[in-house]
Amino acid sequence: MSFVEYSDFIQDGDVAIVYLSHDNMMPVKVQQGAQTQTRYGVIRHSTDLIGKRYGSKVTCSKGGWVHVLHPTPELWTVTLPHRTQILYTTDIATITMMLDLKPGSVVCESGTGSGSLSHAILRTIAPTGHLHTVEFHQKRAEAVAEEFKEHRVDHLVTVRNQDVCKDGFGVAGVADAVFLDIPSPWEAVRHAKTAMKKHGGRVCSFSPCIEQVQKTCEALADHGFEEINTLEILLRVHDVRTVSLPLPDFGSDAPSEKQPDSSEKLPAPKHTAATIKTTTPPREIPGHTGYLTFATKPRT
Amino acid sequence: MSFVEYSDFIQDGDVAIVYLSHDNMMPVKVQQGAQTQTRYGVIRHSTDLIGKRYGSKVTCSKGGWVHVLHPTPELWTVTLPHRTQILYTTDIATITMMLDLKPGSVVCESGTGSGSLSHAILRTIAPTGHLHTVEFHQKRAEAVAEEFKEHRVDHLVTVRNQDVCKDGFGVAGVADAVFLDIPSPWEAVRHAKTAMKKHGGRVCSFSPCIEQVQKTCEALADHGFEEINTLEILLRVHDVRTVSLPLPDFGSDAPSEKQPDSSEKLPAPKHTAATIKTTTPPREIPGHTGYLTFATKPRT
Amino acid sequence: MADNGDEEYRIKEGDYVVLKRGDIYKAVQIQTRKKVIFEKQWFFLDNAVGHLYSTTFEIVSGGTLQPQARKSTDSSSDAKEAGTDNRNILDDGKSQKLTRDDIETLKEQGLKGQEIIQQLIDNSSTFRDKTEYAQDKYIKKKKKKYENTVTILKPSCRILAMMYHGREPGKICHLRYDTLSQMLTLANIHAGSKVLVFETCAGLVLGSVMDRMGGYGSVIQMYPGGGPVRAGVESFGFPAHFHNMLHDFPICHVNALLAGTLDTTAKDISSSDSKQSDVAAEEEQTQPEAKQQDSPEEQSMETNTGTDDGQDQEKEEKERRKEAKAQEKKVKLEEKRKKLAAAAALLEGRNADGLVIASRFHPCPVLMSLLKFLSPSRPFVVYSQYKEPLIECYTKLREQGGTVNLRLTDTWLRHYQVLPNRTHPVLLMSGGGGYLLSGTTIATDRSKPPGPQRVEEPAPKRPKLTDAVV
Amino acid sequence: MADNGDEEYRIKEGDYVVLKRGDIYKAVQIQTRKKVIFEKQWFFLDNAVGHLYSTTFEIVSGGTLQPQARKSTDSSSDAKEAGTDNRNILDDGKSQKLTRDDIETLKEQGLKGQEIIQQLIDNSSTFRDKTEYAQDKYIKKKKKKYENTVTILKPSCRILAMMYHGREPGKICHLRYDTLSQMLTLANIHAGSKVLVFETCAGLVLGSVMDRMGGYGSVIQMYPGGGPVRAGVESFGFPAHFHNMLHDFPICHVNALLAGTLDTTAKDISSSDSKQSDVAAEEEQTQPEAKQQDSPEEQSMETNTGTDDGQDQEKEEKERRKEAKAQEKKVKLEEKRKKLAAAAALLEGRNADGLVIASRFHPCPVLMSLLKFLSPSRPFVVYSQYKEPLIECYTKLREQGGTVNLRLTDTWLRHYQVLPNRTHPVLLMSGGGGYLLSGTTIATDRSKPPGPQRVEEPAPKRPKLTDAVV
Repeated sequence: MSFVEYSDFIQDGDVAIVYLSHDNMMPVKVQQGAQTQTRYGVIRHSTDLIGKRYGSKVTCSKGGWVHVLHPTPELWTVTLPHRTQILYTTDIATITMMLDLKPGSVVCESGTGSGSLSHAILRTIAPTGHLHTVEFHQKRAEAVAEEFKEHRVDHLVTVRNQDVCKDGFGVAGVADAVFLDIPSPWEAVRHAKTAMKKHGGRVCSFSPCIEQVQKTCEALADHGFEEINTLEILLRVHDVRTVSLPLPDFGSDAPSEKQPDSSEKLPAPKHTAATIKTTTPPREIPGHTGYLTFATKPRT
Repeated sequence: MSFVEYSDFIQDGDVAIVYLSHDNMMPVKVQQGAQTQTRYGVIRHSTDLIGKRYGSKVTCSKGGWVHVLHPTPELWTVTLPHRTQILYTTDIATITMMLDLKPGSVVCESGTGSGSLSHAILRTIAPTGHLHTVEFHQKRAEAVAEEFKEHRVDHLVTVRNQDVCKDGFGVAGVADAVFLDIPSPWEAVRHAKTAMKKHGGRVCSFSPCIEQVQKTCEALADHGFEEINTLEILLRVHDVRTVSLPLPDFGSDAPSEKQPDSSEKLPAPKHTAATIKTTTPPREIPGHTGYLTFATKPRT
Repeated sequence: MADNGDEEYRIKEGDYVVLKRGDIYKAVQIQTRKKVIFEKQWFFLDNAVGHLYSTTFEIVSGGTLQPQARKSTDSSSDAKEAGTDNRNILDDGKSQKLTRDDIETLKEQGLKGQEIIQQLIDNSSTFRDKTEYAQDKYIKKKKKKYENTVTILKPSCRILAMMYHGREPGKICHLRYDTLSQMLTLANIHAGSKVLVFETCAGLVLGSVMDRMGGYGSVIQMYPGGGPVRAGVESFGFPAHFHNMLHDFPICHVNALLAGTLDTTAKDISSSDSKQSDVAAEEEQTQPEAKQQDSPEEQSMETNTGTDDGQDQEKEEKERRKEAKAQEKKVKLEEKRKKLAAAAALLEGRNADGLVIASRFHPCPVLMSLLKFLSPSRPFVVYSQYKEPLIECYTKLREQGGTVNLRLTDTWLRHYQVLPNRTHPVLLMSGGGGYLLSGTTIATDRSKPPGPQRVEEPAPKRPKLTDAVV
Repeated sequence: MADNGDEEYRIKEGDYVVLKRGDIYKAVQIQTRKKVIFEKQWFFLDNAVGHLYSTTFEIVSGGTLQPQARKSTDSSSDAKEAGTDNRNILDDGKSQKLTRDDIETLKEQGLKGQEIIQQLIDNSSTFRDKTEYAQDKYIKKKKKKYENTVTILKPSCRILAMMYHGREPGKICHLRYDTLSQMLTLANIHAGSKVLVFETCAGLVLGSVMDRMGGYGSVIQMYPGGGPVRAGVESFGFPAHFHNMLHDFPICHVNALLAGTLDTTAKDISSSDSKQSDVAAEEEQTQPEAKQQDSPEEQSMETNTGTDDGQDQEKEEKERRKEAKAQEKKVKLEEKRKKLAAAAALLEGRNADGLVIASRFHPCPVLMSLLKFLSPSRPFVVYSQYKEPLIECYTKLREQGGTVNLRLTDTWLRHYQVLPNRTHPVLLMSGGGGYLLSGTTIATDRSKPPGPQRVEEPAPKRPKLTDAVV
């Protein structure tokens, strides 16, 4: 197992995703002799996981069962330990395409946060690219570096614990793309430019507030970035449902001379409801994650 | 006919809406002896319109036919002569409810513009309410006053030609609700407050740009308005379509020993396409009209 | 507080009012010594009487209301200063310096909810570093726990629509307030017209239509099952004369009325809508099954049982009571009959000015039946929580003719937070507000059967090859 | 311009490039003396060779390209100063002071498009008073008429996806670029994996998958009808070795492959996919009918006709040519057979790592068939322009089991104008980007028939009484 390469079988030391249900999954570090508690009972790693095929059904001690899935950046995003607010797959997918990421891309990122985007970047730029990620907070930088090791992607990434606004990304002239998710992205724009290849590349800044976007767009323009474009993307989930719509009874069009007890003789209505397949949205949905501002650094 | 009262029959002097198709309607001033040219030919008012029932089919000179509809504020909105950008029904409906408008409400509005919202307000506050509408531009003020007369709602409205930011609404302590659609709404907030009833009421400002909203919210808070709430509403139209989805041919699972000419003996595929009813959105839709900021004026 | 001409703005005994805290609303009636439960707190509204509407009250000991000095209830949110990201937060569980005991002490010192929350914020070492989203969540949680104010509002269509949508969307078929606003506008609801309403939205839609008609004109509620549901109408607190414009008609007589076979002089004509109380009908309304349709039968069964034998005196007594009741019933039935006859008379002209449908029933048969009561050139609007049934309505209408301007729509509603340097769309939004089909009736040549119509609503301007046009 | 190490960034003869003007893109190949038509202007790309990618060129007389001095092409929009409303505008038709003749004179003076537009703006008495929306429309109209620059870009997945969506959405089943980006991510496309692609999107989806795999791993294009369609793949301008990872397999052999009855040694095995050129296949693809399915028969008919008699010499000549052709055909068929065998071998293991479907076909049978080729614990994603077919896929998958994490989604994409005091969402937006169904395969017990599954995906947290859960 690695986050950039599929395996067929679960091995000691892997990180696997235990799927309990659609909205209940958890990551598990597979260790000979270890156990994991779930609401369906205990999973014994040695007998229940190691050597089994990814995707297998595992019966827990209480008789309930789960599926053990191969980790992907997308499953990681919905199961990772939150040390900060994180980017979700809808934004990540857009960022990945709009930054022109592909195998071999060199990317700079700040802040690393909980590493949600980092894993998706690493998946896309492997096996020949590199990620330089800068995290202001020391504990978080250490935690994410440890995760990269466990996920066997540490050869593709350099974690730096510094203030990107003051100290930049620690590299110059190497990046094809830069991603900013920090409170004052406009302060890091010049560092983004420095980090990028002379030939040019793409930059993205994620900000929740429009004022941040305004300042960032101004800074990008001031530093000669082009094709500055701000967008927002929202996911809409459609829950598939079968619903039953009762049919109204408009009565008979015969004269109404029936006696009270005649009602018993009325034929039963033919249909009383129609069944349809439809979708419904969840009652509340995320209405905003952040604005994504993209720009192109021209040749300099 | 009046914009606040239905009639059954078309009369001389009415304004009727000629419906050619879903996206092709036109308002017509009905006049004994007059004619109206359409792409289906001429409509002769005396014979084709006057005395006919609203909703009737009228056959034009070229043999094509149209329907003649009773005017409503909503039909007026899609047929009126544009002297400015106008408010559309989706925003209008929201404004009407969020301003608590109903028969008897006294409303102040600025700018009047092309009168799209004004007609909808008048419909709702009739027969006992009043609209004070202020338009900066003289020609436009005159044109809209003329329309109000033609639409037989002039007894419900006072049009003032002045600068609302400098001169206010020309009334004090009378309004239940105030609506602003001007470039600098924050400059009119104090006038809105003056125009409103001592007891309080509701105010709405429509602005396309977020900076206008920010300044307006600040001004509203500064003037003691409460429950300040900004929202945006977008219409989505779903065009009903029947589409045909071809079914793929995965071939036979029998050993492929057939000779080239044996292909002629193959039975015809059972289905080649599935037909479904669905809806599609128009390719492009309005992505923004403006932000609506609502607030409550408390008792003062 | 002692102003002249304020009478209509003062809270009176018996008034229908709306309680508000934050975004939470609840409609209640002002009744003496009546305990009210709102947001898990109970109190009495007695003290509110005589105060102006929109007054905010503090709930003090014994559930008494005490008017608050004017000025903003959300200062705690004004005091916020968000960290924009939470890069400096470590979850060590030690961020709150106040202990449970500290808080109890604050309470004993008489600190009010809002002050306690501010104390909690001030004593949280991480609050300022939290992202705004996290801050909001924190304040909301604490507010729920410690705040104890309530504002009393005069009800309005806006407030009640927001209340139902927030509290009990299931009761109003998930009709969102902005969708309701579209309906009232698209149906051109206004004073002096004659409007048909078919709804199973607790009376909210009916009440909103009445509100927009201001007591002028007539509204005919077409109702399914045992009786018209109008709990929501009461909450509007309409003046008495508004009820003069309200009529009702049971849909089980619609076919007979359309066929011209409805005899409103028949004795048992209203048997299908007697007895069952609104409350019972409303309770059933939250059930997905179409049980209501059966209830008339069940009831007549009930009234035919019992009364076999017993002790003599009791029997006589019973007999007398029974007769009185029967008499009473007769009078009531006669009233019902008259009402029905009046409603039938309103409908018979088939000249209604508007039609509004919003129900848990399949909208297609409802629309096809009730459209027949409209004059030509009049708007109608149908709400459904789901798109598919409206596609069916659209298709049927296009086949049948008699309408133009058909449009299937929904709206997308977004609220904004507008604050210096913190402006953005609200982080949670409603998933959907339901769908509307609207259109306008036209005159049909009733002598001829409705033939295939000219396709008047053209294909999209650039038709795509893969889209077969209807 | 004369830098070292720049070679890979220079435009070369034969390169696939993308022309850009404003939001308009067009993919072309650099060919000597080849006339290119873009936005109703024609020119030659010869002069672009040797220049750096992203250079903007002016189109001068004779359709020659002349590199422009660096610096912003949209200064005219910077110079804007919107009136926010157009309250001072009167439509008197006299607002433009420049006459047609004036403009011709300007052109003769050698003014470039952008300068002419600025002149037009400066001479419009109403421009400054127009609302921004009206200003934008004005500038766009004038730009289209007078501007004559073109930027030459290196293609990327992003650019091509935006190009197809803007220019020819019908060719890519209206797949919006952000939807494509979701597909690539949800399917976990990355270097080194084995991915199945079924698409009728002109090769855009296939090319995007290849782009994300960087030449590592294998992509098997499952294709319907006469031959795989890949016009869009060429536009990516991949290095030659990328094509080594690309395999294709005609879906008409899928059932046989699954049944284990496909004999890849059979002579005529590839008859169904020979001859028909990609171009022809692509042309058919824009037709809604499923004609392609018939083409194999039609073709074998053709090859059996003719060759009856004729003049002797000619006959011989013909015979020889025919034989040569037959020989050629044989070789080609043998190649095809080998390719097919290779693709079949890749599929037979049923251990693919990902599945991406985006076609005009009904997705349900496609998905149900092709899912069988995936390993357990692998993602799949299906695109459809319509929601209904994906509801059907969802329902089938839930009945059948073998997948988890099913989600039916779409995305809502909004662009913003960010300018001082004029920030707002762009006034026009895309109506819809299509729908996606995504999920993950799980291991199924193949010995037992797939029985009814435990309902694993729970109902919404607060189930509504009116919603019967599937």
